[in-house]
Amino acid sequence: MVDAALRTAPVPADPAVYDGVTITLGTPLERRSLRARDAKALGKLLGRKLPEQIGRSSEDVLCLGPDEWLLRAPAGTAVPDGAGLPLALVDISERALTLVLEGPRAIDVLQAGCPRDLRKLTVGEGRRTVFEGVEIVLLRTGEDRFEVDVWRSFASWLHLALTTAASHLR
Amino acid sequence: MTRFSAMSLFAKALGNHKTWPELWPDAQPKASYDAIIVGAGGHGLGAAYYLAKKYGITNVAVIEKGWLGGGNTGRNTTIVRSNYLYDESAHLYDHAVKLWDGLSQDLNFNVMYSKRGVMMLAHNVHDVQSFQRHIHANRLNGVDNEWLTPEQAKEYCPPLSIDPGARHPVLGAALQRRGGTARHDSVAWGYARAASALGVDIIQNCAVTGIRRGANGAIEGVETTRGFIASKKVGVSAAGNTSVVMQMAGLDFPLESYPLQALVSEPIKPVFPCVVMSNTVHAYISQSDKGELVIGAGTDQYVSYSQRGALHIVEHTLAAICEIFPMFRRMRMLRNWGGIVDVTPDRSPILGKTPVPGLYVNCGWGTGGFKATPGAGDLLAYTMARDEPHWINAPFNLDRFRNGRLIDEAAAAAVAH
Amino acid sequence: MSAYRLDGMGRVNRGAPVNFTFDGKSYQGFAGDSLASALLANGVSLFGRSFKYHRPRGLLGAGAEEPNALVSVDRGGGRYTPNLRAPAVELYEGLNARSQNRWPSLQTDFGSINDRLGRFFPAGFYNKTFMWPRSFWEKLYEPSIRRMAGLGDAPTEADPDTYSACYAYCDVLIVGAGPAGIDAALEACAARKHVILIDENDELGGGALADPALAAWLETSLRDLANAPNVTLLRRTTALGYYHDNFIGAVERLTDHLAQPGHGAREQLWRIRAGEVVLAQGAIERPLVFEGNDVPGVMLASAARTYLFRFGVAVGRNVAVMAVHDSGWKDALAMAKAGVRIAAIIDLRETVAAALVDEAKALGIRTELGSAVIGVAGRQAVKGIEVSRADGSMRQKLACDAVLMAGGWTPSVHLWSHSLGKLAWSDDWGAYLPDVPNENCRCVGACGGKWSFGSGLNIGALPSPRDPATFKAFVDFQNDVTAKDIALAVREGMKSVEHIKRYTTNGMATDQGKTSNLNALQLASSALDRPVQAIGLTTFRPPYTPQTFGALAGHAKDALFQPVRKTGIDPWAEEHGAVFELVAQWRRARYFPKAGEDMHAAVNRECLAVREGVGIFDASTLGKIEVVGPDAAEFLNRMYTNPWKQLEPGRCRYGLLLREDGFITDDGVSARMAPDRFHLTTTTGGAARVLNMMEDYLQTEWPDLNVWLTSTTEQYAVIALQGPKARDVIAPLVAGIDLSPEAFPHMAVREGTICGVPTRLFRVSFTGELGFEINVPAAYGRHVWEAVWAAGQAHGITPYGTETMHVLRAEKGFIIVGQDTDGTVTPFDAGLDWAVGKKKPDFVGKRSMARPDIVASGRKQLVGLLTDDPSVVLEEGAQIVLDPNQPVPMKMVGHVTSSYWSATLGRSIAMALVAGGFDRMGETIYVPMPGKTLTAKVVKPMFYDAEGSRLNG
Amino acid sequence: MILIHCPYCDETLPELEFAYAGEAHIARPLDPSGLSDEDWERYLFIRANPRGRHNERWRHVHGCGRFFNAVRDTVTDKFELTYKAGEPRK
Repeated sequence: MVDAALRTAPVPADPAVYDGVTITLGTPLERRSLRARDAKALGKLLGRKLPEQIGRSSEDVLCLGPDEWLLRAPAGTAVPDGAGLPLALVDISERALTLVLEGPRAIDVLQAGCPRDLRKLTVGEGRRTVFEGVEIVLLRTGEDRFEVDVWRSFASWLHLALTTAASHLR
Repeated sequence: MTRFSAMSLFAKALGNHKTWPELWPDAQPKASYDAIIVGAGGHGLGAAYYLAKKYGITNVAVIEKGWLGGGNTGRNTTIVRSNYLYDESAHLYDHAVKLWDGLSQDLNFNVMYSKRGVMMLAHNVHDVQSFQRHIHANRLNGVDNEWLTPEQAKEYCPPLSIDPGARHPVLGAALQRRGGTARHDSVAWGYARAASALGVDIIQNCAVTGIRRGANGAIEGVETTRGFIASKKVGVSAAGNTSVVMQMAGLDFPLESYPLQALVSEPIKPVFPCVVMSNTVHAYISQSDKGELVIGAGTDQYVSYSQRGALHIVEHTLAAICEIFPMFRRMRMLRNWGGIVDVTPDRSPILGKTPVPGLYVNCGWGTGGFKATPGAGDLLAYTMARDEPHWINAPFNLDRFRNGRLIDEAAAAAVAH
Repeated sequence: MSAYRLDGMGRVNRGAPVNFTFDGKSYQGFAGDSLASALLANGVSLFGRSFKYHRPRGLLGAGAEEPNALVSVDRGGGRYTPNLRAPAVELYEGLNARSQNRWPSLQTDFGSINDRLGRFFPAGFYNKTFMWPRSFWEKLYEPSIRRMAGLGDAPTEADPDTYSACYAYCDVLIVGAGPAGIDAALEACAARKHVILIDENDELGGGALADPALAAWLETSLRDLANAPNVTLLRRTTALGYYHDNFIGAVERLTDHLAQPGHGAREQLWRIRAGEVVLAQGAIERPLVFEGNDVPGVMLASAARTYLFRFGVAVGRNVAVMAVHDSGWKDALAMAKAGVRIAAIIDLRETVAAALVDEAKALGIRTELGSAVIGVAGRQAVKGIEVSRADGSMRQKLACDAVLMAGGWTPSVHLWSHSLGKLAWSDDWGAYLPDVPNENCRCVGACGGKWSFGSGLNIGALPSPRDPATFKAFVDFQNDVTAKDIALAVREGMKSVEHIKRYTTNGMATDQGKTSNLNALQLASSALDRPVQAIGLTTFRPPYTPQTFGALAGHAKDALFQPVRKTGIDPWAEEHGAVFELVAQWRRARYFPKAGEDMHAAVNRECLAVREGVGIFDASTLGKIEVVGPDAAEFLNRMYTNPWKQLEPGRCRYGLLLREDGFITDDGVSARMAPDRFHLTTTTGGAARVLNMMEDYLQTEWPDLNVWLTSTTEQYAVIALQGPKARDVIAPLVAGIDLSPEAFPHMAVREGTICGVPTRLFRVSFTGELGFEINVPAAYGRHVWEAVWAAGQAHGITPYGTETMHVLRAEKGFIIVGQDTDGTVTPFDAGLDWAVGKKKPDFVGKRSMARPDIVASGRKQLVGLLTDDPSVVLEEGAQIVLDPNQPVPMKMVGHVTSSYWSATLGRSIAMALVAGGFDRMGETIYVPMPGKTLTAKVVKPMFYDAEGSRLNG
Repeated sequence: MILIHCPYCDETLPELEFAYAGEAHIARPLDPSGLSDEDWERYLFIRANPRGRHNERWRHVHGCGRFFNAVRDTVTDKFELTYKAGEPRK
């Protein structure tokens, strides 16, 4: 595994702290786009049980679509490439980075630009959605904790948008 | 027709304006006409006027399902320009601009045509290349269009921000000085008045419910909510509703209808001397003679006849306007409305004959029909009178979608790669 | 204490005086005052000038309906707002308000000459004149018309404030916090629903604020709601529009009422999705139409009531009331009991409910039934009125200093109508009421017609013994639309209400007809002699009241307007002085000037560096798509013009993508990483479009294929290393890959590591030189870039940008989709027939290329151009003709698509689309420019190393 | 901003997550080369564009990513139903 000290990220490493919410750059993850018609076969290959309902997650795997899952595992986790099988595993570890929002007002900051009803996103669930037109994958990892995966080149914009929304909290 | 002038106004004023005649009498449908125009917008009324004035066909009816000028004519942002890229488009729109000039005198009705200049902003290297191509082509076509530096652009339009640090900095602009705006309602009313003075029947609240064709397939007339009206020539100029009308004649068309929104601000004292358009940030703006900032928004993404747009379209449009004109951020939106625009696959209009003998069509103007009003009217009239297209509208035929000779201005301005 | 402020009345805080200025004059009011109530309390009755005639105007109303009292408020530093309604401006310490549309002053306005000449400016006058002499229109007529128009002055500075936005969901949204709205909120709250209750005023309560009897109920109700966890109360929040599927836009004003705006957002846009919408917007009283009804001091009875009971301000010391509706009597009686002297109550009706008449008599109020006000004395303030019987008899003058109008009530059905809810005419109300809903929505209280103000008459104008064509009785106060204008419009053939509105501009002012539409309808109805229902109603348009562009734009300001996408290497380019250009959403380094270099010099240097040594280029923005699955090759074979099935793993191929209409939409080099895995590249701007197009075909047309698409654009940083020394530079850094030309030929791909980072190393070239494209995980892009940069120092490595990339590829005749093609160019037009699989039975776009016009001769074809004068660089976009001497309009045969100075060749080069270009090799074409005509020879678009020996070095 | 029911997610969601994709059930001909110019034009360009009931395609582009079909009234903009790609015209 490559020396993590050589990494660069487009958003500040220091947490942005506001009254009611803290916004932090998440740690690097092993990300894979998992695609297959047959969830069982894919699960078997990965040695994980895949959630079958869109939005549900288990064992670091989030179901994003009828034939699409997102693996978000600790960096360094070994993942097969599924060569030759009727499925697709693609390394997207560095395509996105994670912004973590924590605090009682985290949901308000996200609702500033996300048109979904976030009260309906229960702990453990996640969805692909948008924030003011920028695509994100949003996971609710706690009552007051959310993780936002956003493509690298949009991260600085999203970070500014979220911190601005946080600064507007009343 | 009572001639309009300062003198007649003065004279009528002394009589407390009690003796003004109707601008256009409300006609009852006759059994038959030499020609029928479906749709009493500026285009349709213009066609009727030119049929009577230039081509000697005065036994004409314009039938309108609602009130005249109530469609896109009365809902658009009234921009007039002709600095199009392709020869076909440049000739088409410049034909209209030539008629705009002097239209008030021709109609004896002031349509408030204001040659304020239309300035199109270039925000990136590709825009610059694309605009240069337009300017060179326009020059050789005899259409005025000139390049302005950012500083010249700001001088021409002081509210413009040319901050090089902007998200979409202004790298320059293409200016057509002959371009401008006109009072949309006045255009419809002016044509209606002048046309009926020449004998044209204007029949409002009369919806077409069917199109009758004879054994040979040729047009025999139209069924309407007020009975059958016979005519061997029917010209359809129904904008967003063209598909529906054409299907009555058994024709499927390469058209889709989308909601388009526009809005105005509260009126303020003169601050905006021209028209500014930006395709990159999707906004266009001018100031009306009432003092309102007139702003065009984008279309919604889905086919609809609801004339009802979404709020997020307005959000994006006003964000764009404020980005280019930061001083307007505290201005307030007064009124926001929607229209239905009919769009062809190449975003250029269809103007000419149809496979049905005696049936003519003028449609597919998308978001840009107002500027063509006099030209489209004249060319539809010519095509109906001669039963053959004028050389200017000949390229805008239906066949191009079969043979591939598309006129795709938008594609020519394709996004940079 | 001014004589107009009554002790012990109203809700203002007498303990908190507030100083403010109006037209430079200092006044004092109280916390809780509006600008309108505070000025009234100071005896000010003149607030503004009308739009057209510049007539002196006072307050008509006490709320959103106000058409007359518009002011500009300037807080300094760009915080300037025109056209604010005085009743809606909250007083704060230091408020600085100005009247509008007058010169030199509000009291003496030269513009009022228009009023004297008013008869020459009837509705639509501008259509009838200003046409001769023609030349005067642009120079004189139009500018003067425009100078007259407009109300407040335009802003001149950028707005320093920020704005905020949010989405909100609730079970029940209630618009309007009057008694009906509050009741609805309490009910929904008790049902455990999540409720949002919004009201445009600074205080919740609506009509209850002007009704002392409800004060106690209001206090407890609001306390209960405020304490309920499931209720959100929003004050100073205007529901501006009602959109599809119970989506309501609303704007909350956060700082305009504060003496110190502070740093927070000025306004917040609320985008609310509600399960049910309850509209409780109340009703607006109608003015009466009679001569002099616009003199300052003539106002709505309900407004006077509000000023008295909410603000403790009497609108006059001797007040006359002109009513055709019971509510006028009730307001008059309430005010009389509160100590305001009522000079008389005049009512057009011969009989009025005995209870009202008796109470009036008991209070010693003079009553005139079957009578009407036919004139008002005074110009800038009411001095008295003239009254006569309905038939014009018994004319008498009456002294008073204010006239209250009670013309009945118009339910506020604006939002209901936005939602496309149906309306039905009510003779009781003389107005339209909500009928069949189109959304899950109901109206309560007055706006639903479920409230009684008593009964009254529905009339267009009061009777007058004078000829209605000879005097001004105002219908739309702000736009100066009079009863005779409506009559004129009808006379001139305007029969549809929309025509009448547009011809007279009735209802088009900043109040959008809140007080004028119904009166205009009644007038049109009698002029046309048709029932009101038969005339129709103008459509209600959002917003309910004007809302700022800033609030509607929400967060999207400055850096938040739209994302600028940057690569991981972008900061390095910035540190090294790159000049950037914006391409699609990205910003890319265009060139890297050294001190004193312009773009031309920098690009020349960069080009030569690549040709002679080695250059480094950030290609990370190129779109990338990973295509994986057993049917990957089959899928690409159907999408692209050329064959893919036989491509060996480890090899690359140029792919050309068409739209189904046969025109080029994208291109790029793609590699087969494994039998079932491809690494596609697309253009920078095309990435999203191409992926969406491929998903569309895959999901919709070929769902049977076992292949999946994943965007990997941002997974990889891409470092292009180009030039004869490229291999020497990376050799020491690469592990696990044999870089020798034999083992790693042109158009091949290998996997290994570079400075310890895993890489997909492409041997490809967009420059015609030996080249590599180093793909590494994006987070390590900058690290690898700097390592290569360091290793390259010994070889004179040079960073280059998009401009140099463009020149180098043009020297080789490589196209840029979107520059050398424009969406109307086929592969054959572009000379790319070699990239079209002849044997393939089908691929996207193939059939369209067989259409008559596409196979016809004379199509524009991509060729090279060499100017006869090698020092002349043609302008990109310049048009090409065959006969330079023909008159305008000229016959153009094409245009220059790419044109550069080639430092390598020491001359200019160009590419162009020219009609029948392939058959014109060697011909001279002409490029007419302003003042001169340039000449060039048509050549093959290949200017350098035609045999490609350098590629394979 | 309309609400759209995604038949794959089985959720009713704001339009901003979706992309309109034109008229539905216009299948790409199996053998385009065998088509006349008229038939090819019909496939490429001719659209029903009805005033009323419209079969159309949407993509839940910022969600599950799937294209699906819908029946919507183009006058009221109200959806009658949405259904998965591949299901017969409804």
